Amino acid sequence: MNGSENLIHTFDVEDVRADFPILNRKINGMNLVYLDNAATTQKPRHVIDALTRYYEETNANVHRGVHTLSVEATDAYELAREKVGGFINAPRPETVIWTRNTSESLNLVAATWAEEHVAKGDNIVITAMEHHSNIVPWQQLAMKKQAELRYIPAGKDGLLEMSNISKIIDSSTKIVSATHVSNVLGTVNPVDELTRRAHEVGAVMLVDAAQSVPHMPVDVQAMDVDFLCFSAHKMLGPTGIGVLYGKYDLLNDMSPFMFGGDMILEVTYEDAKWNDLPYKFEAGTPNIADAIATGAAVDYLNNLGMENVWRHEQELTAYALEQMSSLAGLKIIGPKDPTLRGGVISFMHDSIHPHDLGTGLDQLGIAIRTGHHCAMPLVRSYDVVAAARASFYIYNTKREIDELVNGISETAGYFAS
Amino acid sequence: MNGSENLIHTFDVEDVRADFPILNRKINGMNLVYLDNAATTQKPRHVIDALTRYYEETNANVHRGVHTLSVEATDAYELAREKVGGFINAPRPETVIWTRNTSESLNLVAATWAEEHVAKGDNIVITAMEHHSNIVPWQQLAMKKQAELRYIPAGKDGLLEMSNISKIIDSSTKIVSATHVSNVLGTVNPVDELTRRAHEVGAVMLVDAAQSVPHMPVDVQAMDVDFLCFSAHKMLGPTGIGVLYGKYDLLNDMSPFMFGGDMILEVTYEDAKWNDLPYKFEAGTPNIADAIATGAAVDYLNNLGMENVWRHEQELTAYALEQMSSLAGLKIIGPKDPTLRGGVISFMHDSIHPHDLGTGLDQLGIAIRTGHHCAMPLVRSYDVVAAARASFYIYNTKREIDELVNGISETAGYFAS
Amino acid sequence: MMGGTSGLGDLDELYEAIILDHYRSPRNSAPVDDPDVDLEVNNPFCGDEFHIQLKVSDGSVSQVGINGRGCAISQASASLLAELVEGKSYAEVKAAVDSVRRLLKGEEVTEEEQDLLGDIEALGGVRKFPVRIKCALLSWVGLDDALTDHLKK
Amino acid sequence: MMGGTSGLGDLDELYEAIILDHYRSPRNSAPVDDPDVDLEVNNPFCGDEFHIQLKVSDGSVSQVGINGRGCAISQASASLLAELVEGKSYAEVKAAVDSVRRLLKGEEVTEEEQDLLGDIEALGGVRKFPVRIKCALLSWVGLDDALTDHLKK
Ligand SMILES: Cc1ncc(COP(=O)(O)O)c(C=O)c1O
Ligand SMILES: Cc1ncc(COP(=O)(O)O)c(C=O)c1O
Repeated sequence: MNGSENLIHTFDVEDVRADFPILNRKINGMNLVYLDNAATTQKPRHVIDALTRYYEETNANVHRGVHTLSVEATDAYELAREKVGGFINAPRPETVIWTRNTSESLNLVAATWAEEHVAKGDNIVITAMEHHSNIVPWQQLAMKKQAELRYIPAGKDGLLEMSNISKIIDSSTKIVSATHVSNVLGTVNPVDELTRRAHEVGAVMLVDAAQSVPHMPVDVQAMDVDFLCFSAHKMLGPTGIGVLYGKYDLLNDMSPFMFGGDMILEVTYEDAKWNDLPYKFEAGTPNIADAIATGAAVDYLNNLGMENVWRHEQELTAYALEQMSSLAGLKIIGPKDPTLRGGVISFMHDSIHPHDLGTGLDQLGIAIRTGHHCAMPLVRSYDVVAAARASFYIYNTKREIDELVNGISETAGYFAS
Repeated sequence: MNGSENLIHTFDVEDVRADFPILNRKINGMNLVYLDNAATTQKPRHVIDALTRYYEETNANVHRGVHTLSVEATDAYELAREKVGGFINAPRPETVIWTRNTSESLNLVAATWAEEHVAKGDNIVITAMEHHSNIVPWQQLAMKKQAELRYIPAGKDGLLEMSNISKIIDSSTKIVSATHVSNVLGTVNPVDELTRRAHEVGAVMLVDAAQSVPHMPVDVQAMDVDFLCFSAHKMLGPTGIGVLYGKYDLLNDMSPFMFGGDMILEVTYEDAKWNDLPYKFEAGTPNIADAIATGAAVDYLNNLGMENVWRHEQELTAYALEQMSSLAGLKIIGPKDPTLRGGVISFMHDSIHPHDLGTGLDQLGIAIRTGHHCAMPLVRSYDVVAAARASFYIYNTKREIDELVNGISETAGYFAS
Repeated sequence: MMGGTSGLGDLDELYEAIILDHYRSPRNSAPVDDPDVDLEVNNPFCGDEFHIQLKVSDGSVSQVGINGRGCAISQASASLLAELVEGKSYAEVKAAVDSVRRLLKGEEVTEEEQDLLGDIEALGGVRKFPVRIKCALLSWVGLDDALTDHLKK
Repeated sequence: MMGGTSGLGDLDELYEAIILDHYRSPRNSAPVDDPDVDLEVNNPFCGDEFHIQLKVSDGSVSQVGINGRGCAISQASASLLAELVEGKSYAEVKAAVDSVRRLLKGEEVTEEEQDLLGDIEALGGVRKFPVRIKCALLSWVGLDDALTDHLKK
């Protein structure tokens, strides 16, 4: 953010809420308070309509079709790619590969780039606060290649311990893969510093942006990352579609991930030639409708302004941390300073198991997530096996945070009585 | 079909057409005549509504969520799996794995089961009429493993040459992978015979059912196939979702394909344990909405009755073959006998390139596909590099076939004059 | 205030008084010396973990010790289990596991079985909270597997 | 009847008389003996394949031979290309390729360029049929690459 701060328009949350049909739902007779946004976000009418319109007016298979519907579908599909590319400031649309979700994007890089570049004795560096999807592909690859998997540790303050990174990331490091924002602690990680260090030793830098691209301005060129992964369903878009961004030359040199359909230029009974980027990585009929709807999600977010989205969540997070810390028996994990974190707050209660708390809050219409949040090693490092998590997005309000806080104390009261 | 033939209700095509909003579209001022169904089918209101309803009322991430929306979403997602399982008579719902499309299903089997079971000197058998997605994964695997890729040849009559299969499929064969219905020739292949022979030599049998499951009753238990692959978008369902069916014990013994999210039971910093079927093969947030909409597509088809769907297409195909064979200069490839084929007709015109024909027909609102249909080696074996293809589905009528036939002769007239 | 005001009222169906009592004061939680059956059961998704120990002799369970951590439902269920199985024959334990499974799935349970289950019937409230069924079943399924294993030896 | 009745009328915009003429009677299709530039271009998606041969001397194209198979647009375009480049200098050919690219993309083309292109302007109808642009460009892009390669030698 720069000096023109006061020129930036912010949005009216009530207007935003009116765009989300699901917010009219009653849960156990109560208004829905949806605080499970780190798992998946809700969808505005604009995105739902994009899907409906596609299927009602344009649906056809893309590429190579000579008929009007196919041409229109192809144009819409490729326009969506351009929109997503613009959203993260990708230098060219071909660097945006559609996948199913963040997990597939990560697996793709592990199975192609890393499969070819990581050898015995090399190491792969991740952090102690990764989602399983950014741990297990690397564990498996490391075992297969007899490479080492190294973790950048996280302190009890919820921050990465950066002091040792020049020892952890060394001349045998081939790839550094780190989450931009932790889905458990909310921590915003210093990925720029990691990227600089990775490049210093000639390693590539992958950023798991599943929890950042939806919430803050992200510029892949400014960050200079080599790969970036995220999911549409966590940013107002549909389920079933995600993105892998990669630098052009890297992607261009990589082997394909899957074979068939659009990724092929030419086939004989003996052999095949690959198509150009981005198609080389898109085997078979793509998820056309959901790509187009993802373009609509990006339009919606651009219209709000990502600076504003981020500011809104920062405000909510600061307010929530303040209100929640007044609750007896509640322990919040992750950074205390709200400016160091995104809108994700994980917590434990002295005397209520997260599961019981989740059931109690659900009775009040409040949706939070409980469990290990697909980050078992991290959650266990806090000596618990499960935590409760509230996570915010553009349609959440301070009033809803008040309801959460009241709900926690009511539920605590129920079990204490 | 059995003796109760005359008890089977058939459906009213005009009623069916009324369920498909896109059929109201004008293309270049003319009514849309959609004959590109082998590429992808159109979607009925019922399926579009299932998507809308999901996003408006139920959307949440599935599994492990304790709140109401998550429970409802999980139930709907798993109910859709049961519906699809029932549709192909899978013995249990866990044998139905959600993928992105047929191509991914095929790649999954090649990258896991075949990767582990095919060794140097073994062979893999496919047919000369496979889609690229069922050729290239096997070519690549064969190269990597120094295994042999064998083709069951196809005759000029458009039928597989079965006389030699006991030599082609031999004791070194590990897997036989064949398309049930050819997307170019329309041929319905004798997969039962192939399955018997494959099992005789201890090989597994995979059926690419992309062009059969949408069009005819398919019973995986009666067929006794080991794997079966298909795409929702070719059977009234949304883009971005497909199915891999596999026998329980085979799937259970296979390694995972991708890592992360739901496919994991337990992770430590050192290692991971896999979840049970079907989740072992579903990494990351699944395509929840499209799975549910696929369930709606299955409901729609069940309501029509797959026997009726098949009969409708057989009638159209017989009629089209008859009408088209009266056109001068037109050559139809594939079996002459309409009872040996599904509703896919590929053809070439003496004096018009398929591309020009496609553009001409598009001017008349008629959507056909032109090109190599992702089956280059097969199309080339007819000494052409491209063909035109008309393919039918439940909403097509004889009147539309008349329009196609008139359109071809008008376009021919245009270029001849 | 036991679910007094507001929307928490329905919680009473899940957390019956008996459940909360067992949750707060688990029965038979002391470790068993030199156990014949000794197993860990867990549900990594919710983080429930229990350690089940049995001493068995002459075809019946003579001593039980169960402890661990988990939500109110899984803890209460484990405690109810510990209370029930002590002194029961293998056949009776197997029958009880079967009855509990059917109870939780909402299937029919005979009057005779109800008598056998006693307080355990309180777990039936979980039927209205389907995600919690796994919590209630965890220790029962574990016990079943452990006994089956033990009998094979 | 040249697009007389019905919906085919608009086809005339794509298939102008000049295009159909070149399609039916391709120019310079005879093979070139001992060519200096000899290449195959193809678009596997539509199955268009052309064989382009050039004899060059003193910085200009002295002889051209193009033949192959493809749709009316790609064939006419190749024939128009063959007609244009004969006798032209490398620089003129390069400039023509550039003009054609811009013409097909709907960008501005100067009057001077129009004069140079002559009949080729008839290809401009393809702009209303975006999927066919690749057909029209195929031989031009191939020629461009081939000349660039040749000049490097
Ligand atoms: C026989 C056959 N196999 C495989 C495929 C690939 O299907 P998808 O593009 O949905 O992966 C197709 C579709 O074109 C097909 O017709
Ligand atoms: C940081 C992070 N990485 C990866 C993922 C996996 O995303 P998906 O489930 O969409 O593949 C998630 C989502 O839970 C996440 O929060």
